[in-house]
Amino acid sequence: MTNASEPNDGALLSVRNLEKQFPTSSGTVRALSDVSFDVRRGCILGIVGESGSGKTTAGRCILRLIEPSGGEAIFDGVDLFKLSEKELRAYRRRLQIIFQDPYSSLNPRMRVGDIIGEAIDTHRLARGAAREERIAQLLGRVGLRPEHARRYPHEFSGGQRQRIGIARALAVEPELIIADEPVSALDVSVQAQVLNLMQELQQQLGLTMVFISHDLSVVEYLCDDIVVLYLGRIMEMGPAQEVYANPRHPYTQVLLSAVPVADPRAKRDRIILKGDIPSPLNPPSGCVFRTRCPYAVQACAEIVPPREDVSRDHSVACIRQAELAGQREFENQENLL
Amino acid sequence: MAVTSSPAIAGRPGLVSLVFQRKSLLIGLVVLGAITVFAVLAPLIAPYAPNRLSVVNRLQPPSGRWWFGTDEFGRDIFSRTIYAGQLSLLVGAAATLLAAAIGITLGLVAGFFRKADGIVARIIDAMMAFPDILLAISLVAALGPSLATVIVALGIVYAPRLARIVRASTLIIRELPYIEAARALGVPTWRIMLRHVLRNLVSPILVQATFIFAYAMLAEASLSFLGVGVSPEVPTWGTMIAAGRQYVGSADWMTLFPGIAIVLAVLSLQLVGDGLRDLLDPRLRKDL
Amino acid sequence: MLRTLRYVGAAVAALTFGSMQPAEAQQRGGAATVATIGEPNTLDPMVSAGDLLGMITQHFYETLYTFDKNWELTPLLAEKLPEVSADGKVYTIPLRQGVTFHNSQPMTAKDVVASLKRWTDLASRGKLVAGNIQAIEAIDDNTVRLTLKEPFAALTALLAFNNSAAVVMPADHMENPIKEVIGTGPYRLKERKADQYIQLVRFDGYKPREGEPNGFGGARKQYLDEIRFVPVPDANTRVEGALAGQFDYADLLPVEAYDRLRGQSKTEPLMLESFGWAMFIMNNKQGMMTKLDLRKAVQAALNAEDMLAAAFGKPEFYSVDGAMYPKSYVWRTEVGTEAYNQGDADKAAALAKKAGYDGSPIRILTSRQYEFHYKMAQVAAEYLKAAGFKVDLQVVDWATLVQRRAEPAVWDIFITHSPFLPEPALIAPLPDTYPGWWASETKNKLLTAFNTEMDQKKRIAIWADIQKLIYEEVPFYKVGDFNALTAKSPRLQGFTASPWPYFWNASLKQ
Amino acid sequence: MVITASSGVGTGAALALPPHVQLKVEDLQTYFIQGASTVKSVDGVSFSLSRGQTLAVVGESGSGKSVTSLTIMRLLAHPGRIVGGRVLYRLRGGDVVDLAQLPEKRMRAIRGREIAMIFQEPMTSLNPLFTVGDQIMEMILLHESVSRDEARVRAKRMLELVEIPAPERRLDQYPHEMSGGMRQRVMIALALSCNPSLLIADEPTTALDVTIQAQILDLLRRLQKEIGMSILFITHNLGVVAEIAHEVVVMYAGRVVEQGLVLNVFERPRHPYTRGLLACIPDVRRDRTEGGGRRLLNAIPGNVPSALDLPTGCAFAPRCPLVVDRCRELPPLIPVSEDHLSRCWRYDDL
Amino acid sequence: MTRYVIRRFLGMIAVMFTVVTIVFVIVRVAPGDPAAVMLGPDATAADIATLREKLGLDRPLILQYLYFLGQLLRGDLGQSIFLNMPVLSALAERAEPTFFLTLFSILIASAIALPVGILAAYKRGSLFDQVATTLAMLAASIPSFWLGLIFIQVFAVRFSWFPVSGYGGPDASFIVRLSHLILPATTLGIVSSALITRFTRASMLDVLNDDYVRTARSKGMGEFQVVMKHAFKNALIPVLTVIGLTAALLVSGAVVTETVFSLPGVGNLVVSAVLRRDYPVIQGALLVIAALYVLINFVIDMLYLVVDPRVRY
Repeated sequence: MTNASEPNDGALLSVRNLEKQFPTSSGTVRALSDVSFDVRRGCILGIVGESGSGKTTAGRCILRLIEPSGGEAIFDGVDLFKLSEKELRAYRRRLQIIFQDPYSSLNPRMRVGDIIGEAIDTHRLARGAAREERIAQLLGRVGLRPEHARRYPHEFSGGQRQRIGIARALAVEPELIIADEPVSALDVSVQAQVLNLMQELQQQLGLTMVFISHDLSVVEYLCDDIVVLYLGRIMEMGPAQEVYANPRHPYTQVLLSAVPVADPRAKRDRIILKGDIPSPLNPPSGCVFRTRCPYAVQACAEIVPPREDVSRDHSVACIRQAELAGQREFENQENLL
Repeated sequence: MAVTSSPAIAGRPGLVSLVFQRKSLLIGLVVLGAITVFAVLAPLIAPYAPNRLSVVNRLQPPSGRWWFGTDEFGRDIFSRTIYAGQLSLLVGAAATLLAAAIGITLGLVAGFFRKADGIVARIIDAMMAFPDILLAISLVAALGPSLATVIVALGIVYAPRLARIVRASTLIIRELPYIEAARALGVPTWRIMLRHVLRNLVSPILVQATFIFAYAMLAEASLSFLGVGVSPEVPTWGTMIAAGRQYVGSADWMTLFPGIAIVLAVLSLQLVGDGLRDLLDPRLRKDL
Repeated sequence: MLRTLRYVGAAVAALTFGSMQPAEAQQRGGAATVATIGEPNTLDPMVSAGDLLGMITQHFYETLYTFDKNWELTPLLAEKLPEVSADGKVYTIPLRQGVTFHNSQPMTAKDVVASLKRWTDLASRGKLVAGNIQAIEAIDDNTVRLTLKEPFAALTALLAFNNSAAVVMPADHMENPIKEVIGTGPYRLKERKADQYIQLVRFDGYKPREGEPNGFGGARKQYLDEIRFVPVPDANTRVEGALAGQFDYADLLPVEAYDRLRGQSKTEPLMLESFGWAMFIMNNKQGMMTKLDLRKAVQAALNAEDMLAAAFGKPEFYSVDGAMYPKSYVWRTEVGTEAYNQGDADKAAALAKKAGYDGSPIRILTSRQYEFHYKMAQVAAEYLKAAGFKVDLQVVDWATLVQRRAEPAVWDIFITHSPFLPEPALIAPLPDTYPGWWASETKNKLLTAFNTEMDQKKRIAIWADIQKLIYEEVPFYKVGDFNALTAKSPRLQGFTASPWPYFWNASLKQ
Repeated sequence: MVITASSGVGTGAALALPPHVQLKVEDLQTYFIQGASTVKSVDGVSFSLSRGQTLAVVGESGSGKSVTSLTIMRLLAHPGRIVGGRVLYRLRGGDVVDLAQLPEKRMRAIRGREIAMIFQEPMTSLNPLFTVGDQIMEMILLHESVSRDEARVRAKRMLELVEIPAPERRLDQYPHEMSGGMRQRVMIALALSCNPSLLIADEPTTALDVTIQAQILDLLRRLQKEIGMSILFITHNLGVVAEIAHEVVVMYAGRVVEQGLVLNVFERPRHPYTRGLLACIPDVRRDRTEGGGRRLLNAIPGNVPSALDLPTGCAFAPRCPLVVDRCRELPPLIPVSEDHLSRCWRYDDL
Repeated sequence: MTRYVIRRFLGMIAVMFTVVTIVFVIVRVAPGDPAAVMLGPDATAADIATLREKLGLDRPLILQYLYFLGQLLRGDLGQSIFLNMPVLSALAERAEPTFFLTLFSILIASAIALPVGILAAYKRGSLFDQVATTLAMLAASIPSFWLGLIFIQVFAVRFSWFPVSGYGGPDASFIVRLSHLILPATTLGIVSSALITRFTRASMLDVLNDDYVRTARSKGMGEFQVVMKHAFKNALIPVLTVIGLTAALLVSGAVVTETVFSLPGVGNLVVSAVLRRDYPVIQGALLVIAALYVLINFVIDMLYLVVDPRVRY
């Protein structure tokens, strides 16, 4: 994780100054502004944020499923955003995506074998018996049985469907997988199975992964690095452990404190935010979080806070972060006393 | 209200039993099948040649000899009704196929390519602004009346309906994750259109095509009735009613039987269409 | 568009006028609704020879002469019958005085001269005499003189016809198309709503001739306040409207409706016997029908009785008669009619073989405007098929038929019909110029003799030869005679059935 | 517990509840019967909710938790129907009625006034064609004989109560002009506008972002403290249960598998399903090694069973790590300690 | 809101323009020379050439098209060949019966369809629902001209309750003219009620499952109020669209029905024009009717502003 504007050597993917605007009937939505981060090879980067934060858009832009409005995404030394449609097709093999909705992400009219097979066919990875074998192998890898290839998606439960989606992504042996809320539509008891599968695969195959989620505990558990988005801007990013242990941005703090913990005795020093997320059509000036920030001051409305490094690989976009950190330090000491 | 929130209904009953569960679909299929069989086998079934004149026997009421009576030329209305079924069904089917060919192509193109969409969607909208019969009449007037032009005109008239449905569905499907997944895999656009989009449109297209079939048959009858359709000596149910119009009140059977034939054919098609919609639309099936 | 074929409107002699005299005194007032077979495309009786147009316009436009109940010439706007010079070239026509147009202007000789000139320019029948006219001039305000280059016996009859009619219009309203309908008739146009109605109201400035009504002539009484012509193109709707009492008179109904109309309280059928005859005209100029044997083959193949039965239903509505005139006419003869109504497929096939018939289809042109044409065509097609012919039945609208029949290359047979004309020389397919183009030396010789011969008995003899020739050369095929059915309300009194029904003299019982 | 006079329509005379109990559900059975297929969505559910307390019903999809809440409100959609059991409810006046037996007309008087409900989807639960004010006033006017002006004043006060800024202006706004969190507040204001004794909250925060969820939970807690209504809280989120509820009922495949005080159940779950649920939520303290390495989560194997195709005996048996032969036989709800029940033969092994 | 209105308005103009182009294409597709058709069989080649020049038929298609557009912009729909009057006046003369026929048909159709559709949806699966659904389908299967013929036989001829045909005489009072409309309007109304019934039912079914309906019930509201106030008002929005568009499309039904009942309306005019080869009238009628449809569509869009606050926003 780095804030350098140059691509990081250890990064498989470096996103720089990603911008995305959507024209809508009632104006332009700034879905992403100046988003830069690195995804380290073999690591899992978590992108967290609430609805409207742009986390899903970011994932789609990297894969060019949505055309970005600006910036670059250097994947293994090549800017994906500059590739022609044809060149991109070859790169598609190396980057894959897993979707949130296990229902709409599988074509209901195709057999599971064909869904996975399509990936194999498109990149001419295997034919005939080899192809079938490969499908069986992939199904086995995600915990399904070979005979499932003949069935249609609707014959499976949500968790099983998500496994099929993972098998499809794995079929082309990608290096990077973008997982867009892969477990949030699943029942709690099934979520853990899929999370386990994903991290097993990640470890076994040495995959690099971008994990997009609104579930902070899942991200904390799964990810090595974390990017916190709010209204299309990065609020804070850094190694997951550090950010969770020592959140420096007021928004990160709020977010973490808002997560309900399944422990009735847990201490809840919750910061309740006022108001709602502003409309991305008309985002606040300066710091986009200032309208809800308990620590906002006049200056927050005037300048877009720059990213400041607070430690190695940990950066925060808050003009008051140092000041607030000092205060907290003081309070903590007081508490200790 | 999602009552049984279990997403996967275990086991899928076979198609046949699904059909049998839907009485109306079954009735529709049986009636439609019977009409088709009668029409196709008309040469075997018809007691008389459809054009055989027998002037001495003109305008005979239905009897054991002429089940549906005879027309003003003494032709057997029963024989003519089943022969007319051939052409009425042919016009309906051919117009539907043509409408489907045009409509699906336009709809897919419009739904898939944003640039083409502006123009195609506008043309679809504009075509929909013409009442079907009126547009058909005008087209037939422009092309000259004949069996072929009626088919072409009706094909053109109903194409926008399919195009609109295909376009709307394509616009929705295009945004679905499984399309994104295919794009992420690098599947070429044309294959996405055929494999992912069109294949998922089979049900709505089939359902709509059934209705268009029904409408096209009604429209053909209307055109023939107005005297701007198929030429009057060609027996279709429409031309038979048109010919019988002069004898309403004196030889009602001339209009009655072809009229019943139309109603039955159109009704059975609608039953089938409705039944298919029930059967194929998973949203409705879930509620059942 | 609905131009009919009753060419020269002359007399349907078999029709009897005045058979229905009112039982009680006629009442003034009321509006009569007349269902017509369609909408005329103009209200100018000069520009079209349509019967429908004539039937409507005769109520507001008048001619100099007309016909009485015996189909004799009788003056209308003229004071009396014309004085014809000894050489038969100069007609002096005295005009009635005190006649005013609907715009209150008096009618003068100037108007008549202008109208006649317009007629010779525009009207198809006017054009017939146009070339023969030396001069049309007003001698004084009330006298018009018409000078011919050659004598022409039919002139007065032409002046008397009510379609393609020599009507009198104001001299300052001569535009074509007419802008304003201004005539001299007993009724004037109040409003025309195309496809809805043509509303006529009593013209209060009308001065009827003295005396009693006599056919189209004599006094014209204005009992009705209004006459409304309602276009009802669908024949069955006319029947139903009549049954429901919606129409006081319904023109030209399908004969099948006769039984439905009988014994009804709101309407009663009127039968016009021997209304006309139907014919299949063969193309004598181009194509396969130029072969006499093939024409004879068609003649042999056809069964007129079945064709008539299919077209007109019950035998009381038609007669299977090969003669060119029905029994009541002096021209009646049965010479040659053994070739009529054969329906002999074998003979036809043999003749076709002899003619070297190559199996190409006979193109029969017909229209559904006249349902009976179409029905006859269908029956004919079956008989021709039975004789081994191929048939291409081309069903078009009447306007198209009229257009196409002028093209010798595109048809072999077309179907039409005609009323019985008092003068056989006027029968449509006799001249060379009529589509069909029957031009044989024998025919020309006979026809010239017939036209120049003044002795009636000799003419009858020549006519028999012509009829014989028609059966020998088969320029056309006569299918048979038919009656016409109309219906009137019992309320309508003083009405006289006629091919061009008129509603002056008629009244409504209230 | 045993009530003898349960003849037909329950009235206060025949029915009784312990004084602190607001709602008592007894052996409730709600089936969806269509043709030959019967879905036992709620199959013998019993629990009771004390006045001023919050009871959470927790479960996954198909567990029957939402159907339970709709059954209590008698808002079941066709073809669902109550085939057995009682829903005893204490009216404001103190009378106890069996909601399962109550005629529809009387039930209508209870809905909204005695028992109010809020739903999962704040975006769709309000009628888009009426102003927020109209919708709240409609509720007040329906149950109380007040004038429109009074109703409007009350509605405004309700909006203030749920901390909606500029309530006067908001009254005249339409739902689509508000965010999801705001709409859920409106729903709460609407639900509480007739001072109900029981609020049924059916997954009220599921569709909301965490920061908004925190606001709503906070609001509900505060309102309960102020107004004192009982809350029946339906959720699938154990974290939310831990935050808001006093007691919890864990449902699985239409049946209650465990119930008790939140503290007890969370601290020592006595049913393998509950234990599994608690264990499979990622928790870094547990699931990560000292060095930051990840351990696999304690996943529950298998899938949530289909309601059409339930195993006989314990429905959880096919996924249960502790399964024994006896599990083919349906265990009853066994009291494992005071105020703590478990439907597991092996509750003691946990 | 202004933006919505402007967008819809521009959309309407664009569709209108496309409609005009389509009509131009259709009429140009017509084989044969319009000039020759207009002048009839007796015309000389010189006459035809003169008329071609006058009509601009000798010019390149694109110029003809521009000329056609120019004419339209001046509100000139051309001259009827048969009727010798401007097409616009011919259409205007026939507007009244068509307008009232459409209006009454829609009223009759709605009067049947709305209650039946609502009740069928509410009692989904019941006997009533099945009967209503089947009847609606039956109504949609009956050719309108056939039903019209039957109605004429029964109600006009046999019972003489209503006039057989036409639109009354020149002095016919409004009431009399209305009496001419009852049978045709009923015919059309029954046939078009099918679509509206089915649509109302479907749309009610959608709405009845909506969360806010459940909310209304949870308030303790009576079923009638729930259905009519909360459900129906929402279902009405799409139903309104269908009613409006059905009204526009009824002109199509009117083509047949007006012919059967000899009503002197626009539909009848079109059929006559086709038979009379009166191309300017066909063209004009197509344009006006399509424009009407587009306009009704626009009006419905504007109605949304009133009915649906979401659009206003």
